[in-house]
Amino acid sequence: QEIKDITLRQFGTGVSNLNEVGQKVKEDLGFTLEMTALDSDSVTQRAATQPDSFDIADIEYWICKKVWPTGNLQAMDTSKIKNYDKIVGIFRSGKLTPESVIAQGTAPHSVGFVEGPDATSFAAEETGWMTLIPTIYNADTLGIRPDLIGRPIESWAELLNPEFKGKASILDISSIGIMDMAMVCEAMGEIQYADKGNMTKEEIDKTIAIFTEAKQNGQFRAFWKTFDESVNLMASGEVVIQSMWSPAITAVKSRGIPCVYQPLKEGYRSWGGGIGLSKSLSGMELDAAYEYINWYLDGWVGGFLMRQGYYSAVPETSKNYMSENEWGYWFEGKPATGDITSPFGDVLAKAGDVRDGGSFEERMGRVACWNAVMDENQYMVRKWNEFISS
Amino acid sequence: MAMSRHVVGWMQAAPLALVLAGFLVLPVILIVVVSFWGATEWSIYPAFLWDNYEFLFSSPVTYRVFFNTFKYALITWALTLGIGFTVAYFLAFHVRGQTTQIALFLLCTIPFWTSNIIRMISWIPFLGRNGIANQTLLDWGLINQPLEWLLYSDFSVILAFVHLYTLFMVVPIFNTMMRIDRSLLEAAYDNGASGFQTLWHVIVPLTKPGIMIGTIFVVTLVMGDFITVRFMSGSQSANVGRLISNDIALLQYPSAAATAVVLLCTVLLVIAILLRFVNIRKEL
Amino acid sequence: MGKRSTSFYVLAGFFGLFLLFLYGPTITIAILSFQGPQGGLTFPMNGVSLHWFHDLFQQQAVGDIWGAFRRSLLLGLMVMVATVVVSVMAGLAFRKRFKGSGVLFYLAITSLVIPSILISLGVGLLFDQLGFKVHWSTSGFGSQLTWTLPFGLLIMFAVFNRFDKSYEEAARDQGASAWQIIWHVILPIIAPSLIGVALFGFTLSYDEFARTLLTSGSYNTLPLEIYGMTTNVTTPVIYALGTLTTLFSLMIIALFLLTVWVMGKRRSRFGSDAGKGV
Amino acid sequence: MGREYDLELVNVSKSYGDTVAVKGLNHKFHAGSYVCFLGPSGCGKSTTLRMIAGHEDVTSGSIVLDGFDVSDLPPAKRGTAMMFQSYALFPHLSVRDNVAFSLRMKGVDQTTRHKAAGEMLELVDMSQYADRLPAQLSGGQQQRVALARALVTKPKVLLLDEPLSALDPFLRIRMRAELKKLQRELGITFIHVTHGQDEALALADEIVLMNNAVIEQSGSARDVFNAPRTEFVARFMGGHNVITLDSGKFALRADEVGVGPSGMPATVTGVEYQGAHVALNATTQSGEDVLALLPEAAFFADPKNPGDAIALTWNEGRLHRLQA
Amino acid sequence: MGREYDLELVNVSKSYGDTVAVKGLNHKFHAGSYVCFLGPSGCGKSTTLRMIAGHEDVTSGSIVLDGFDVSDLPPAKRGTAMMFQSYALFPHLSVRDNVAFSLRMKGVDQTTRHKAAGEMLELVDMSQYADRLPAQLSGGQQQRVALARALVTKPKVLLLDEPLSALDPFLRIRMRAELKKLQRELGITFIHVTHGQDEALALADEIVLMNNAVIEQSGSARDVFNAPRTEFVARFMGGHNVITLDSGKFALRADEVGVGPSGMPATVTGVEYQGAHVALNATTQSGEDVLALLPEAAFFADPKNPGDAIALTWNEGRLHRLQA
Ligand SMILES: Nc1ncnc2c1ncn2[C@@H]1O[C@H](COP(=O)(O)OP(=O)(O)OP(=O)(O)O)[C@@H](O)[C@H]1O
Ligand SMILES: Nc1ncnc2c1ncn2[C@@H]1O[C@H](COP(=O)(O)OP(=O)(O)OP(=O)(O)O)[C@@H](O)[C@H]1O
Ligand SMILES: NCCCCNCCCN
Ligand SMILES: [Mg+2]
Ligand SMILES: [Mg+2]
Repeated sequence: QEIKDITLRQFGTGVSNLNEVGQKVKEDLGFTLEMTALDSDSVTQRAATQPDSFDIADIEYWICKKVWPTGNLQAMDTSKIKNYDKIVGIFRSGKLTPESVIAQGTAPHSVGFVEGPDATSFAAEETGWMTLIPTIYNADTLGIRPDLIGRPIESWAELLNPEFKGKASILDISSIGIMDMAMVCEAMGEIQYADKGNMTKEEIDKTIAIFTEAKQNGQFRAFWKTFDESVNLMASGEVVIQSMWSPAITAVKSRGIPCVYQPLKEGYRSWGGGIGLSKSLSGMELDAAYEYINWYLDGWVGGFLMRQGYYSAVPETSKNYMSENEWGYWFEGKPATGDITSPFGDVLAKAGDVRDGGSFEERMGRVACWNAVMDENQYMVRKWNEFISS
Repeated sequence: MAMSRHVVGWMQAAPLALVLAGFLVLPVILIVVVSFWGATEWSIYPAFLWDNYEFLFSSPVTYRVFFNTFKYALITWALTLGIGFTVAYFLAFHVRGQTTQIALFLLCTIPFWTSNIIRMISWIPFLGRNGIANQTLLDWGLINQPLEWLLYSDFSVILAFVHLYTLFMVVPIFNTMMRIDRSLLEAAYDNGASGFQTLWHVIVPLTKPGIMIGTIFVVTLVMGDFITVRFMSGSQSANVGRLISNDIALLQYPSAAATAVVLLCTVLLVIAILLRFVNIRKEL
Repeated sequence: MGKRSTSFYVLAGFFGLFLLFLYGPTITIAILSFQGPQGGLTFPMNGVSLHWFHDLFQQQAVGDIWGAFRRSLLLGLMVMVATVVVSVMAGLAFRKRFKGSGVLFYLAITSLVIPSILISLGVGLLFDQLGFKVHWSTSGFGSQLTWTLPFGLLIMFAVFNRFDKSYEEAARDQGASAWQIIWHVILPIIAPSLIGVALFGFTLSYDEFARTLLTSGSYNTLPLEIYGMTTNVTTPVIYALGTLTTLFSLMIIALFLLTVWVMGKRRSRFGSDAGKGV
Repeated sequence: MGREYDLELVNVSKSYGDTVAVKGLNHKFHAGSYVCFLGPSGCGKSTTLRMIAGHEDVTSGSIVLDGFDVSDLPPAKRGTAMMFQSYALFPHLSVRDNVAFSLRMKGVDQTTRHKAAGEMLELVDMSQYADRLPAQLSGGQQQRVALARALVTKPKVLLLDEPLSALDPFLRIRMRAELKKLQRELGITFIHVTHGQDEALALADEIVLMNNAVIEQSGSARDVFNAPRTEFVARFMGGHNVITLDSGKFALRADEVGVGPSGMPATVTGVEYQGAHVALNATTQSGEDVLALLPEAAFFADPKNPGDAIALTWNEGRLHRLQA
Repeated sequence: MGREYDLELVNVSKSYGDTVAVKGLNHKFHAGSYVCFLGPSGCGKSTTLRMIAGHEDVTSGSIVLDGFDVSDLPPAKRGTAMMFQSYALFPHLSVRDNVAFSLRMKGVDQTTRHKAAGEMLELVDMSQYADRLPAQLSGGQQQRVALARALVTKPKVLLLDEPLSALDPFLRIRMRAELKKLQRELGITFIHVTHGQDEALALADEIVLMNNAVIEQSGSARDVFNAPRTEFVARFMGGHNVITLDSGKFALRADEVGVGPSGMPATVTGVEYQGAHVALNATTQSGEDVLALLPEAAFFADPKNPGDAIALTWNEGRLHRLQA
């Protein structure tokens, strides 16, 4: 069997399952990477229930927490990862800088390692066996339409402000949405959580109750499940304030519609994604997969993703694939010195523009919580379902 | 005749029976079984639990959602019946010449051949806050605020249902009407019946089978839907189908199965009642 | 019957509005699919171009439209053939009462009215529990058949309700065996209806969403892909796709009508004395 | 019986696009008479009847009933009632409700209309079937109900389009006697469309024979049968031979043709037994077919077979000259 | 014509559940004869024919053709062929292919079967229509094709179920002459089901009159007409009166009844003109209906109207005693 005959099947959300990556893999590595893009729920579902349908899972860390115990994934030997040492601290020790406080929720490092190749439970610190190789991450906050709001927004609590009745939205992905809700409830002073990332049943009930009431009062225009839905809602003016992902805001802006990624005083809700390998992968395919991972961390993809507004797990290598202007704008929070364009050619910012939220450290340093899978997750999911259906 | 008609019958019906056994009966049995199972975050395990039903029947949301489901079914039924009957009536009794009749009928069916999802999303640019409808109304000065309820509301859900399913009413009603002996209408006319009297005393009673068949289609399609409600309400409303699909999305199969069992019983009950009024096999 | 009554004009007006309602959205997206390269998903139009049709044939950022199209086409053809064959056989079976025919009939009705998501869920679960892989060509195929077969069967009922049994007796009288009767008499006579069943089977499959949702496995069919696009695409390319799918459906209908028309023409070649008292 | 002429067609025409179904019909129908429209398929009989009933507009001309032009009135206002070929009974209504239908449409209350329906059913001897649905009746019974339904409106003219054609021959003969009897009793005009000449002969006070959208001949049954105006009439009425002699074409009744020792030489081509008579077909030397209706006894006294040479005889006085 | 008796029904019965459609039929059909089955609707004619054809199993009894019991053979193996009421021509096949169908089923090659079909079409005079589809033919043409298709199998017995009922009256008479001619030429047995007694009289060498699932009477057309065995036969054949005298019931031909100065007193109830004759209905004092078929000339010499008192006369020798 030759390398060019190898096909690896990867699936994930539309965020990173981009066909350009597959093309580039074919060019650089010679084998075929088939990409399937799904929404978050379908991703979880497939990772958990259809281990034969993929070779590489491009999933989020909180999904990993659900999926790893199924045994559908295999641990990866960090010694085979060339750039392992250059991966940012968040994914290894949990700390961006040695003095950082670890945020609440399912922090990536807490589900990033296992004791050995066959272990089913997570290890507390780096072990040399990784569950997911981190690829992409970001800090989320509320996105707003400044033109339609016309005043500063400073707190998560604004999401439930009756002023925005019928013009607010949150996302319908329970593990992420519940964290947004918690940020809002805490900011409103309604609930003090011991640990937002691991709520008690009472906390869940109370949180959901507050949002159910708001929903019934017509606070929300719509819920969204994917990146692009949030873009469409915002761009069409159906919604003026909603929890949103950074590149989605970029996408709205690229259409010439004002949209701000609004840093808030309570901090960000963060998320991280990585790629995991199917248990059934072995032999040449497994080798190819490692080759792919190494290539992934080598910078081209990092640059490609960073130029859309995400962060790369190995920023240093990505820098090689970005211009100084781009690196300054996207990573360092500096004013652009010329047009900033997306990898697809859309102009996202002009000279002098500064990225909302500032530099990498400013953003990732102010993470209040991570998307989470809590102990009472099943209960939370049911309540979430009720909320959506109410 | 060597083989009995029972054997021959089963040999000919075997493929159908096999498909239905494998893809209808077994799955439904499994759904019933699984509705008693337990679930973890990522998997399901055999058990015999009443939990799923308990949770279902103890949640006020369940009742609200079932109510919503019936509400959608009833309103959509009434509208599709009104529109479908009128359209079929026009085609069958007011359009002259079979060629024109068939041509106009085909014209009605063409949108049916387009993807449902695309037909559904086409409403969004039309109904949105800045959509054509609102723009037009604003331009005409009929309103000075965009109408919010045009999109992401019960209105838009029902609009989409009516748009998607009216044809399922038109077809069987038209079919039945075309089989009404025209001389009955002349006889009614001859007996002094006005157009409306003919409609009410002759056409409507004779069209009942078609109405029933159309009703069965529309009611089941609406009751089983989950995607239209999600799209058109912006996830703001729910029917039973969505309850199930949300559960499925969150890997809560036993809970989804329990809801599905209840939905199935409801739908079958409704259909069983409707079938008492019409002999489908004879009316085709 | 000479002059049109007022009610005719009222009803004609209603019918016109109904058509507008039916076609309005489709026309809206057809127009929007000609947006300029900078255009968005909503009005106003930002220029006029074929950009998005062109774009449709380029690789998209995510997904694989044409792969999905090929799969849907193939699946549609598979379902079409299966629907025709199985419905005809079952239709033949149901012409005589056999033990259990009532149960089977009501199963078919159940299959028609059962909410699609139950099939999706049930078949997904079944394959999972049996350790089979779901795939559009196996579980997806079977699930779609639960929807197309009852339709096919009902059409066959309608066909056989109108089928004159004396054709068969005549054939038997002429020495045709049971097979020869089916092959040389029944099938040719009901052929036009079979084309109808085939067309119906194909399009029901080609557009099926709910029953395929959880049963198609790794590869999307076109409706699933379109569904995916509605959540992953922010450009009018999806409208271009919608417009093209509509045109594709229309093409199939046109082809069908053309076939029927040509067949009719061919037959009338020799003139007719029908209805004349000779 | 009031006025002398009850119903009159004045230059009535009907076209469907290019087809002229009825061309300039003029006719007066004697009040209280039984009129049969007779003619080959497609000659315009039904169209004429339907124009009288008001189910078809006249393209030109007028229909005058009792001195009023009713051409533009709706069917129920004309004083006519129609009985349809396949009866057109409302399948969802009982016999009683079928008969009472027109009264219900007028808003007559239930007791009154049931009483009226009961009387009509009595008239047609169907009282005991009042609660049945039409599908539960035989053809003859259905016909009586249809009659009752038409008569309940007290029409001046009853229009019947091939009322007997759906019945078997046995019943047909019985029902035609009943129709005739009923018409006598009611004293109203019946206009009955048929394409059976025996039916027309048996029933009609007046026969209107149509051909090609026009009236070919009209008159009493006997006049039409005995004095056909044209070859078409002679042939269509049956029982006639058309014989070409040097002096023109003549009609000759088949029962006036005998087989004798001498006469016109001919060859037997067919023999049909008809009960009281035997129909003998023969071809003359000039190639004309001649039909002789011979009394059974006479024939079997000297039977002939196809191929036999015979001589045909007739009384010259019985030849009837044809105009076309 | 080989054996004396060609086709024999031996105690043939047929039941559908509780309904007995045919009860213990015994009959021998004379080879090469034209047989008509006659009887009221539902009496079992079609069932009998279909049992002979093999389209219906016999419940008990045997069907013997040429000495062989064919009761269990499939239709095509029996030496019979059937012509269906609505012809049942295969709508998707050309006239030629319809006629050649049975040969094709047997695997005969195309040239041979087209030749055979061509000959048959020649026989029924339809050669020029060989390429048409059945829908492009008129009723009469379709019938000939159906005949050709049935005859191409060279049957010993041709079975026809109401072959003429779909035709209009004009065409019916023409086609019945053609049927008779064809049967003469071919010399095979025709068994023809009808419920028109005129048709049976005109065609049949032998009439088999059924009633209530049994054969009521059979014999030559003339025998049945002139010597009805029972009241039912007399009434069903038509043209007869049934008169009750002290010595029993008698049949009397209607054309044997006259109106005279003295005789049985009666009241005229109806007058039907029938062309050459006038049918005069009268009721005797005992309430019996009597039909007198009077020659037209005689009637109109002294016309009667309903209500007139008359005296009916007949020749005592013409009374025919009935058995039931
Ligand atoms: N609705 C119509 N449209 C067009 N042509 C018609 C229509 N109705 C009748 N015709 C034509 O008008 C002519 C007369 O038809 P009509 O029905 O009056 O004949 P008919 O004498 O009643 O014949 P039949 O004995 O077959 O009933 C025919 O040529 C027929 O084809
Ligand atoms: N398939 C059947 N099932 C049940 N009963 C039947 C069936 N076919 C015929 N019969 C019954 O058998 C009896 C004889 O029917 P058959 O068709 O032989 O009558 P027929 O003499 O041909 O009448 P017609 O003149 O109306 O055609 C009738 O009572 C009929 O209802
Ligand atoms: N496009 C082919 C026919 C569409 C039928 N749609 C009905 C879908 C109901 N689920
Ligand atoms: Mg007519
Ligand atoms: Mg019969």
